[in-house]
Amino acid sequence: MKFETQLDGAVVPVEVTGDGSRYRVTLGGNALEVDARPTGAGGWSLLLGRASFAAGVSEEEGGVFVVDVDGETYSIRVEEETRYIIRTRGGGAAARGQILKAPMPGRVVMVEVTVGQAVAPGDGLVILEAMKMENEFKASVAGTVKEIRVEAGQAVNPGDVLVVVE
Amino acid sequence: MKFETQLDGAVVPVEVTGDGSRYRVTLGGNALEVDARPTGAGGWSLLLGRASFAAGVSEEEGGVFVVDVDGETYSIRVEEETRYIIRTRGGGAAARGQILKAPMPGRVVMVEVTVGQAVAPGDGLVILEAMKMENEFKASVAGTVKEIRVEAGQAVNPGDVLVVVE
Amino acid sequence: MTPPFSKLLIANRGEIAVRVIRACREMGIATVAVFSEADREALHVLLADEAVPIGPAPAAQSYLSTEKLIAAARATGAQAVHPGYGFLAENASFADACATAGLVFIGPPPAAVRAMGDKMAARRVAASLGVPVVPGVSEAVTDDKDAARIAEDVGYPVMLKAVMGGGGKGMRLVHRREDLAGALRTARSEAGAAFGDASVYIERYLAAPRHVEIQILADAHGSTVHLGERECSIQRRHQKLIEESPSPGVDAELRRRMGAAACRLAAAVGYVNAGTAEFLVDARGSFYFLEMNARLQVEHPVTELVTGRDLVREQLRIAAGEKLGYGQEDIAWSGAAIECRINAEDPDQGFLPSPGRITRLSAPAGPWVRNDSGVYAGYTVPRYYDTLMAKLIVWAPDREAAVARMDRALGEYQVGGIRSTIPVLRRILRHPDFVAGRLDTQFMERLDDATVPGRHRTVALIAAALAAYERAGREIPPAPAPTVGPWARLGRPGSSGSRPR
Amino acid sequence: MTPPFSKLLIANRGEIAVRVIRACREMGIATVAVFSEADREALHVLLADEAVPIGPAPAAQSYLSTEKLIAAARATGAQAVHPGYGFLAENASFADACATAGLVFIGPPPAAVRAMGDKMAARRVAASLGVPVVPGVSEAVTDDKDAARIAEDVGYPVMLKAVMGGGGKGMRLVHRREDLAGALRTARSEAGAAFGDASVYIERYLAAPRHVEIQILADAHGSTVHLGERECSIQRRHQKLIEESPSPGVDAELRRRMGAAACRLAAAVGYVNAGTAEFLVDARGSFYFLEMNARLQVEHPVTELVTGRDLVREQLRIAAGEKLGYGQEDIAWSGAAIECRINAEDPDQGFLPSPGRITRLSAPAGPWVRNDSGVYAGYTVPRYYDTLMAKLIVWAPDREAAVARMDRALGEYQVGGIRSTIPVLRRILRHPDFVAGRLDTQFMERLDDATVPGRHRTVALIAAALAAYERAGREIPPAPAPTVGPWARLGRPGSSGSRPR
Repeated sequence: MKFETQLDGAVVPVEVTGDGSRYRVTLGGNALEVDARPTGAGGWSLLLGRASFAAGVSEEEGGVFVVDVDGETYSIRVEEETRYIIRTRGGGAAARGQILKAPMPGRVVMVEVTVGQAVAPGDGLVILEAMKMENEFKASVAGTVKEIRVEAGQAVNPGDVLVVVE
Repeated sequence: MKFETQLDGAVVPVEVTGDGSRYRVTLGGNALEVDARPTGAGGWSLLLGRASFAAGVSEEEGGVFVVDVDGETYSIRVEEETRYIIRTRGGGAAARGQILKAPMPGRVVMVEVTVGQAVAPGDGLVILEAMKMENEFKASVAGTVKEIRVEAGQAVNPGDVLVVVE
Repeated sequence: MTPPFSKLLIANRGEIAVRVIRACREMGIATVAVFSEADREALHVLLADEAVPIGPAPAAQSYLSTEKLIAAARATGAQAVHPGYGFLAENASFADACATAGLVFIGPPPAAVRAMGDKMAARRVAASLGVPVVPGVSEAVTDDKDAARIAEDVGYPVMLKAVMGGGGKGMRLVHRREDLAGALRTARSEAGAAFGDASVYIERYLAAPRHVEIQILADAHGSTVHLGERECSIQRRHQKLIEESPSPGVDAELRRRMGAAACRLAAAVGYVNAGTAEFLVDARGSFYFLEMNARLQVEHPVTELVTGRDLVREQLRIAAGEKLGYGQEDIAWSGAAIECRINAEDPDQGFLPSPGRITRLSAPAGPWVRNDSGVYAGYTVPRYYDTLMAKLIVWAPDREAAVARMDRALGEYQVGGIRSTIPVLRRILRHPDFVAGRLDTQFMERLDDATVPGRHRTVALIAAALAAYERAGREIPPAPAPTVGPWARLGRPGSSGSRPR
Repeated sequence: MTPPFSKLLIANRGEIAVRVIRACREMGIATVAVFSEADREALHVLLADEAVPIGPAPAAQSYLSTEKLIAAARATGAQAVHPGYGFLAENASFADACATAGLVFIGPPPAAVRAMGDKMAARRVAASLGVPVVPGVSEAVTDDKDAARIAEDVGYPVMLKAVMGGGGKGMRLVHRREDLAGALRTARSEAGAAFGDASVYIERYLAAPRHVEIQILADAHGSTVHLGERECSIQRRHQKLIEESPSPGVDAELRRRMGAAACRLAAAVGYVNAGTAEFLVDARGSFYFLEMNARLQVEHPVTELVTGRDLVREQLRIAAGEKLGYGQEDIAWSGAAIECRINAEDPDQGFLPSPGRITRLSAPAGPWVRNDSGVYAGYTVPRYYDTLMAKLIVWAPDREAAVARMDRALGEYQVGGIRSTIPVLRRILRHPDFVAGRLDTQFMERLDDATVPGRHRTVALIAAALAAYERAGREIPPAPAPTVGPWARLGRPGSSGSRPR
């Protein structure tokens, strides 16, 4: 099975074959024999040759796998290759706007923009409060605020759309 | 739902009603309101009134629930009441013999009896080795060895019948 | 040992409530937890002997409700209340209310809390005792013209601070005189919102100082001792991330002088129980009193591990009226201890809070590793409270060995399902300045500039791909979005429910 | 610090392999784990830098195979081998093989291992140095008539012991002269089967002695120190369950005398590295040398916690030829430490081994609690090796506080899916004799006589019933056995798939 993995902007093709505990993983052209055993609750014991790693893998929304290994954390988007091709071709002309979603549960402290307002990258859009911390979310593109779907004081859940910039 | 619970030979009727997190548990005639929440992997947080307990519950074979609470461990057989009645009536004339089963995976070190041999309670039947320890299993009844299903050196799994005494 | 109380209520949650419960259990004191609607399954509820609901999730309606806390203590027959840190720990009115209700408040007398809660008053006490303070004014500045004159006297850059402040709110660094008026405005506004008192004062800004604090213990019979210092310079936005004891920048003589200053301050305000005097230490080893924290600190375990003294136990003994039973000459320090704060924050996204369910939790263990945690596998970290999940503390005979041990322990720590500060803590531990003990409050800015490539990218990619592969073998994936055109109908390996090879 | 080795192989498994890996990681030494087919998912494999398979599950074909271990060390470029305890730890031939292969064996020189492996020879060395031994003969008894005469001289009851013995095999207590011949027969037979040498010797039996051992460290430059004693009297069938340091039955003077005796013994046989001299101490405080264990002991952590010295680190330094760097006068003891062995055994069924999958694991934590574990949630404890899963160790300033802390920690420990010794450990901790420090090797027999009703029967019944209720709500139960007659068709609440109310 072929995947495209995305980590920090780099796209790396990875092919996995095998079964049970013995896998062959081809990564950027290099084939590796991997002895991998699930150890419960998303834990994996990996032997790459003799090198041993205990990795924790959690799946997040959107096919993102968060991997903890030796005190480091990696967020990796993994897509089956065909889907990746479809998505990137189909969405080749991806809207250049920004759909700001809540990345965590929280409460809206302030909406810093109004509909129709022009924004530049880095302009504050919304301040969300969670866990006693206020966090400002900024525009990543230049454009015009098309929609504001929340108001101050409102509780939001992860994935809720807050502001749409076109 | 009505259960019969068996702990150390005592049979206690327990009725449970309720839903989600609030239960009414009637135990030996006393009704208790219990706020119970599963905390994952068999863990339960119980509030009996204000008294708080963190219990771990594991189900074993034969409807036995092993409960860990505050450093103590209880093995409790829980049967739905009707089943209990059926079993105890149906099996009222339970055979007075003994079917010795392996309680753990291990290896037979020695069979200490032969078919047809008379045994008294406390007589050794089989020695099993597991985890570098030898463990002797003894006759719990007086009778005659009817069957021997294993031999020295053989590996056994939990529940395997070793010896039948009639 | 006869327990000093038969039953105690903990007016807090999270790891500190668990810490207090453990101390009580070891002393034979029954414990009462309180919990908001968001905390029914919190660890402190599971571990306490009794647990009392005190209302809705927002702290203002539960953990900050004096009325509900006192009612819970009365209903359960508790004799004493431990406030932990945060919430009502330094609220003199709460301490008063406890006293009125006949409950022993585990903390200093209300008068001492009040004396130390007003930062200006505390500054004046310090100055009167000959304890150095950061140059600046010892009164709130109300007039902008006065402020401008004072700032010139003190010398730019200056720091504006809230009189009733704490935790960085109402603080503003001002580099140039033309920015002063605007900074005064926002600092007053923040202070007013956060503390109900908009007063601010002006202090000279010390560039890259160390933040060093002294732990003191004072009994009700006039004995006060200090337990040495904690180095707390590793901060991000005034939030401490790593603390240690001893400080690599404090020698025995400086420890003696700072300790004596802290004890003088405590004695002057009639302080009783555990408290902490915060200081800034500049590059030349001069120290300046900042404020006194009238409570147990988050980072108290590093002091416990180098002194062998259980600070929560000492708090309870002192509050019950017992004598310390030892003097300054009995306090000895051994080895080095470091604490790392494991917060539910995503260091890759500007430390964004990361509440949610912990799907996997593997805590480090082994020799001289202590984990003071308020969470467990399967627990959902609520979005209502602060991000501190656990404190990882290690001890070793010297700092080099302690750093190595902490590095080892962080490597074993895994929190899945939500994000944590573990990766950034490990980066700090391995930074040459940290290893060398070159610590100051600007450290985190230097760290942010350092690009650190991950060492295990390939392993992570393999693990992610294997997890995706096994998942594809278990599940029929959802169909692709219908808008993407003819490709959608073409080869969809993985959709048959069996694993493609 | 420069690491003494760049890479080390651990010829062991379980918690001790994990312990050594942690020490190596903190010292900057790369680690190589070895694993049998039963141990691919064992914790030591997960934590090591490299892992090498060495064969089938039975230890004789894997962990006891000198050939495979040496091959694994060579293949990975390891420079040193740590044998842990058990397996090949006291096998002089393995130490020889390591030396031949150019590998540093982390342990004493083979000659010292051989000298101490022969219990008779060790007895003779002790006697020659003026170290008291239990009255008896210092040679194997081959002739039954000699045996009878010696037993009369020594005085009944006498103990028969295997010359090459250990772990209780080949031991027989003989109360009356008419039982001697039979006991000799079975002791010889057991000794022959267990150690390949049927020789036994006779010793006076001490009633209810304490089992106390002295930890020593000796470098290759002639320095030998002792790190005080460990009290190991809480045993069942010669298997230690709880150990502590200091011993409540040893004062500073006795510690000094026993420590000096242990150091003399070590020096006499050219001992280098960590070792332990075992003694019996009778009710009058007289001590008798039993044997020298030429390895790290399971219970080494209690010594670590009261001395602040990392024994595994010291082993590695010594093996690399480093000097101790301190003398006896630098060894100080602080507080009290206790260790409990968390074994996969069912104390309610005669300590029957309980291998299997750990479905739930909640380990205690918090102040001064150390958990040295070889298992994790989801791990399957294999049936091939010993039952030790983890060691729970606590430290406190005094024994009373340490007992209270251990009791608290055991209350937090939960192992689900298999049985553990936790409940019996807690019963021991609460026994008046244990609390008072009245310990001897007969303690467990007194405990077995004490009936201890559970304190939480009602809670346990409720929890079990709730679990059954929730399970019934989730599943269609299997039909009752078909043989029970007409009742089978009648009311079967719970079979509809929805929960009956």
